[in-house]
Amino acid sequence: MSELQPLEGTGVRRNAVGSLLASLKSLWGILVIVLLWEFWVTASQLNTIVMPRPLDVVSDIATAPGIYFASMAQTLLLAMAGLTLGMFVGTALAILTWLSRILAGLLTPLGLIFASVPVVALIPVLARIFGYDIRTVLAIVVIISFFPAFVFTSAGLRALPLGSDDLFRVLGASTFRRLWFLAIPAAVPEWAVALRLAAANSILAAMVAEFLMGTSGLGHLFHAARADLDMSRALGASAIATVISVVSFLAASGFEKKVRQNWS
Amino acid sequence: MRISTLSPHSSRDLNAAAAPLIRVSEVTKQFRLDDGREIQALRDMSVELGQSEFVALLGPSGCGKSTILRLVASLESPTSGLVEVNGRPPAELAKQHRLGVAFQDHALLPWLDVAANIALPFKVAGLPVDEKQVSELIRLVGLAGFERARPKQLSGGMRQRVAIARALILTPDVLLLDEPFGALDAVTRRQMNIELQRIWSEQRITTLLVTHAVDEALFLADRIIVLSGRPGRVIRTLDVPFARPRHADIMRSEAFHRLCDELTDALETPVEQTI
Amino acid sequence: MRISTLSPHSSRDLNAAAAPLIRVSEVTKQFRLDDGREIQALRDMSVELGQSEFVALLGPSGCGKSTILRLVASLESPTSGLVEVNGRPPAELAKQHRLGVAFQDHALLPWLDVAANIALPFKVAGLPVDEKQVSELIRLVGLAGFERARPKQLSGGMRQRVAIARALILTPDVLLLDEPFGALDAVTRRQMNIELQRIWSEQRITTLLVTHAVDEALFLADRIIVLSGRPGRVIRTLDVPFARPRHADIMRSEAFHRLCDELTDALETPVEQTI
Amino acid sequence: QTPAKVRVQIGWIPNVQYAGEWISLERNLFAKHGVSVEWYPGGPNALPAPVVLAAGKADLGYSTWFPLLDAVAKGNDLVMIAAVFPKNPLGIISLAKKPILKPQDLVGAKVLAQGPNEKTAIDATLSLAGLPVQWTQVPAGFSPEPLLAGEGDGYTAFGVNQTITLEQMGLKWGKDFHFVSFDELGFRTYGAVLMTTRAYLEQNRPAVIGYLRGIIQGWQENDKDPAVAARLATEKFGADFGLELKQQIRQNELQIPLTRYDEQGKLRLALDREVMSGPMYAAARATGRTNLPDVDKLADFTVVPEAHQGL
Amino acid sequence: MSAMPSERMRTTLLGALGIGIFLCLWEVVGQLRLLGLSWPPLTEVLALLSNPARWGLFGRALAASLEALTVGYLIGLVCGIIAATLAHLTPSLKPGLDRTSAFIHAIPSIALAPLFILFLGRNATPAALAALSVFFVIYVATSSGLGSVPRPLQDLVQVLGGTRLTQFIRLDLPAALPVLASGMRLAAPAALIGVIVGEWFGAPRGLGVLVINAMQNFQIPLLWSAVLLAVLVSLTLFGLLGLLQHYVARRFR
Ligand SMILES: Nc1ncnc2c1ncn2[C@@H]1O[C@H](COP(=O)(O)OP(=O)(O)OP(=O)(O)O)[C@@H](O)[C@H]1O
Ligand SMILES: Nc1ncnc2c1ncn2[C@@H]1O[C@H](COP(=O)(O)OP(=O)(O)OP(=O)(O)O)[C@@H](O)[C@H]1O
Ligand SMILES: [Mg+2]
Ligand SMILES: [Mg+2]
Repeated sequence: MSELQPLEGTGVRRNAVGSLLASLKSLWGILVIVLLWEFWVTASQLNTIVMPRPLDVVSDIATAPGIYFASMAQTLLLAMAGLTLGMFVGTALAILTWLSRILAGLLTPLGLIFASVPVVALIPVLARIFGYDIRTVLAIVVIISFFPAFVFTSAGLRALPLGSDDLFRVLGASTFRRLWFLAIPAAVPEWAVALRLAAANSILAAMVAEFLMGTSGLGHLFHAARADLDMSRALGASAIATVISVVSFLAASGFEKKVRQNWS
Repeated sequence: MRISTLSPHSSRDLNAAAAPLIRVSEVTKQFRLDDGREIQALRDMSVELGQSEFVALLGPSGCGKSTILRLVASLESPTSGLVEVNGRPPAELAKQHRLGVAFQDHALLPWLDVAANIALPFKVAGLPVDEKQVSELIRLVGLAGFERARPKQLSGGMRQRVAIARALILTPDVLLLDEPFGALDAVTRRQMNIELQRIWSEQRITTLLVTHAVDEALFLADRIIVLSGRPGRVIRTLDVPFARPRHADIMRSEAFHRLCDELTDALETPVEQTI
Repeated sequence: MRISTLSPHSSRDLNAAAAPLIRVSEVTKQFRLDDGREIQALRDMSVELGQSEFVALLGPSGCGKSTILRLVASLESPTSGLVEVNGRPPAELAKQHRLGVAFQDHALLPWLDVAANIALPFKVAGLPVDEKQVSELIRLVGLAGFERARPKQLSGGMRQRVAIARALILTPDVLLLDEPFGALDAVTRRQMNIELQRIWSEQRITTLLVTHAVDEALFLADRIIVLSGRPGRVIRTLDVPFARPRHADIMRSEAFHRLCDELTDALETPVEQTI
Repeated sequence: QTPAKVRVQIGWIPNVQYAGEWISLERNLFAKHGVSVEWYPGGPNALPAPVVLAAGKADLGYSTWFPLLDAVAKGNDLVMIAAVFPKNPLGIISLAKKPILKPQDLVGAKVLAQGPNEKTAIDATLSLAGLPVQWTQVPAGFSPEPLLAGEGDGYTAFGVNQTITLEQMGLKWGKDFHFVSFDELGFRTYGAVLMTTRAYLEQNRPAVIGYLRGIIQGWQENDKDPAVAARLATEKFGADFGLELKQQIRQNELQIPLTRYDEQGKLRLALDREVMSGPMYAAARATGRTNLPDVDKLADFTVVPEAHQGL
Repeated sequence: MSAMPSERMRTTLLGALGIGIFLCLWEVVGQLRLLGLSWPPLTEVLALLSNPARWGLFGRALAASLEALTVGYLIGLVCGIIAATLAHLTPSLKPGLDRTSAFIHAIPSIALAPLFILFLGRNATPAALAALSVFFVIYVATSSGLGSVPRPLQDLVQVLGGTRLTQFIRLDLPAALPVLASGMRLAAPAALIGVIVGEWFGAPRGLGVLVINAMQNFQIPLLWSAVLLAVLVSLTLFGLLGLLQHYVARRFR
């Protein structure tokens, strides 16, 4: 890793080399992991039913882009819908508990219960309630996303700038206006952290849920491929999930960074 | 809304320019530190402000001036004693959006620009923002051109001026100012004093001003109250004799200088300073 | 460590009490607002401080005084021009723990109590904390009894005094003070002035003081620089003629009052105020 | 002489399905045949035995038969040596009002099926019977409720498991509900196939034989009292899996006939070349597996008889 | 904002009431079979849980899961803090570490678990997956906390000549503690999820093993008992870490 720094200095002159090195700067970790994988599979001569090489996975994706794309679209759509709904419910509940002492008393412990439930343990139960299909997958993603939204928004609604709470009290702000003009804006940075965590998790949660019960999507593709001992395809599905999860995480990170700049 | 009852038992009616609108009576305020020790910020403090009266508080650092303001703003409640505005708990005043406050630490919202920070009281009161008045006040505090700047892009004095503008924007019934001009240079401060004087003369807002500048207190106030060191108690009350409207020239007068010296002497009374 | 080279080309050598230790030369500083507009905080600003010199900066709010301090503290870099300390980039001074700074906004660590906030420079420099010196300084700024209090439990003036004590604790080579006494009442402020004077006389720390009080500047400084409104430029430089050590009595002298008036007039020069 | 250590990956959780192992372990029968057995639990999501074998983390393993075919097709030199269930217990449960008892009943039916394997089985059953592959898959889990609620006509299940759930709910087998296995529908497979790598078999044949002798005797003992192995599974070997004794006893009762190769119940565990190369290969082809190895390469038919001989 | 004792009491009472209502609803839904056989009455689940004959089973499962949880949590916590610190102190490494941690976290656990089973062993897998989840949450929380120091305070330490390390110890770390505490709280359920998924792929015992097998065998009360135990574990940790978070927020903000 350390040899990257001097290289970087000299590479700036040429644009292409420069941008390559710039991306190396952020991608070295992933590169190391992939190289270790390749090296390890080669060295220990593992059969593909145990572990294929990175290239096997890539070539499998290349040979059947249609299958991958259909599954990806399905999972992505579900994850996004669940994320939106979960963030909405979590934020709304956090706001409700902020608004009313009684609701706070009634709902906070329940929110905490839901927030602390190991959701995967609930999959069998939810599957019974919602059915063995995408509705349960959606429910899982909603619960997973609900969790950080509730926790972080609750904290953010109370992380007010110095003296601002006093200010709003002397301005005679109604609870609603205190919420709208103070607490909600103050909570935006923390909310962005929640989004960051939830965005990455939503894809993964959808994948686990599909794995256990779905009939479509990347999790199902993984499950079916594993049943056929087609590990290249199984890992291909995982790789796609990884990529979209990382991309949504990075997009949410960018959003958070922007928010933080404008909020302090 | 501005009915105030005259209490026949009040011993300070003579000092008050009108019936007491704000009454702080026999208030003691204690704070507890982390290590369990009690700090007595105020002891048996009584202050009254009549309708449309302008009172200035002078006193050494840490004597409880900000605490008095916070009591009147209902941000603290007294350990013992009574705080009333118009015979009612002070919180009601705030609820009716009739209170204007400039805090010692400005308390600007970091995510709003200058114009939005100043317009905030409108929004909080649920009123339409009077853009003309906002830009008029921005001009008045000398921040024209900085409407879109955010607090972290302002100098210390500029931030303070935003806080002053925000306190004035709703033409409140009661104005509480905590060293509002502390971060300003003498010239800007003088200008601000004159503007405040003008606004007060027009609107006759009942005002409680904490300041460290004796001349500022004399120029602006009807009555000046000097507090002792902690725990704060009233050690001197002065009715300012200058007629209104006051021109900046009075600051050069003999009487002004004499009163200045008198108050300065009062402030220099040896300080008790127990924790 | 305190070798300073005398530059033969400097046009201000005559003003400097000694060879320039701090050199701000031809500095322009621009900031960009969110809406893309440029603010020129300083234009072609040059200031020099000799070894052990005490210089005070006066100027209207928003003229760039804090910006100059931040440039010398290497917290900002100039848009154009040069800032040097001892002929070297100013960052080195900080690295060697030879800088004492009191910011306009105090910048106390909320999770540390008074004693720990004042002791912080020791810890940052990796030195053992001199407890005796810490409690000596706490006493000196009048906060005995508040060692264990946390910043939010202090009054505005008390916080400011903590910041002053912290700036002095390491007996730095260069002291940068940004309106250190702005939140203090006149009496406390006078006491602090006298203490600072005493400390300076003993240790002869090269000091740059931003203040709004003309009398404070005259009482403390060797040289006073008056800045114009934004963009800040030097409009007047005054070598203070009073011999040291100075007694508080000089503030009552005729000469003192005359210089006061002179500087006040200089400050009142009409202000350009472009953004 | 120290007993040879054999590492066995079982194909499911340690329940009564491995009755032979538990009895043999409990009564030290393996030790008598010169092996010491170390076993690893499987489970719903656990790695199939061929993968564990390929990774070298076990010596013997149980799985269903298609993963073995797939692993061999992918170049693993695995050999099949025995089949515990010559009759695969996987099948379809249906209710009395619309029973599914023959392939024809599947055409146009709505079947509650858990996963891809079950779907493949029904597709292949229909095509083996020369019927149109027309049926609707309704995703389902492990609860028979949707079947009872009429959400499907059939429900893919194990004849030794979900049937018991229905019995416990008070329904009568053959009256209220019916079960037909895929074997009976013409889709022949073995259940719980025992396999190893060819290299291991060549180098450690005595150990493999010893292990087989152990379970043969274990299974023979099991015939005498189904409760013994059930109790061993619930209280000892599968004690961490929350098994229910009553259910396990019933499962054992139901599975014992499936371990018999013929009505006399003699040739336990042995592989049948004719069945494999005939109906089972046909079934495999019907699932779309074309590149099938020679039967004699895939399976070693001599190991079980050799084990039996020494007993 | 000072919470009077009576007010705290009221909140506690309301909280208890909320939970009470929820439990009653559970019982009613179960009794009336509103959600079918899969939703048993609470009393049925409690009866199973309080059956001494089952205590051995639950005890061993609980112990196994708790051990994996503790080990995984601690490893993830330490690694997360170290990685975030490293990224914070050496800005040139930060982009790479950011991506790598996001990447590692983004690998679906269902793909990792089988590999871990093979190459780390069945017993280590639940802990390893828990460690991965915890690592990510802690990494994100710590790095965002370390970057949350107000500008004036940064300036202060800079002019005092603080090295990056002193700035880190004196400023970044205390300022990061509240966010880290939130992260630690958040990481507890995440860790438990890691443990449970890890146990699904062939672990010898644990709550996850009970959950998945009870699900497969339609042992509904057992399934719910295991889920309830998992929720209790999670809730207890969440509550305890909530106290820590509360303390840290008051002390360091
Ligand atoms: N929240 C608090 N907790 C503990 N003590 C407090 C608190 N607020 C104020 N105090 C103490 O009360 C006393 C009075 O404080 P106050 O802020 O009213 O002083 P002040 O007169 O405004 O001083 P200054 O002129 O320095 O602003 C001080 O000693 C201070 O330490
Ligand atoms: N970070 C920044 N971004 C944009 N503008 C800035 C920034 N910092 C300072 N300025 C601008 O630079 C000018 C000078 O600011 P500075 O803080 O130096 O003033 P000052 O002389 O210290 O004023 P005061 O006496 O009010 O503290 C101001 O107009 C301010 O708006
Ligand atoms: Mg105060
Ligand atoms: Mg300034």
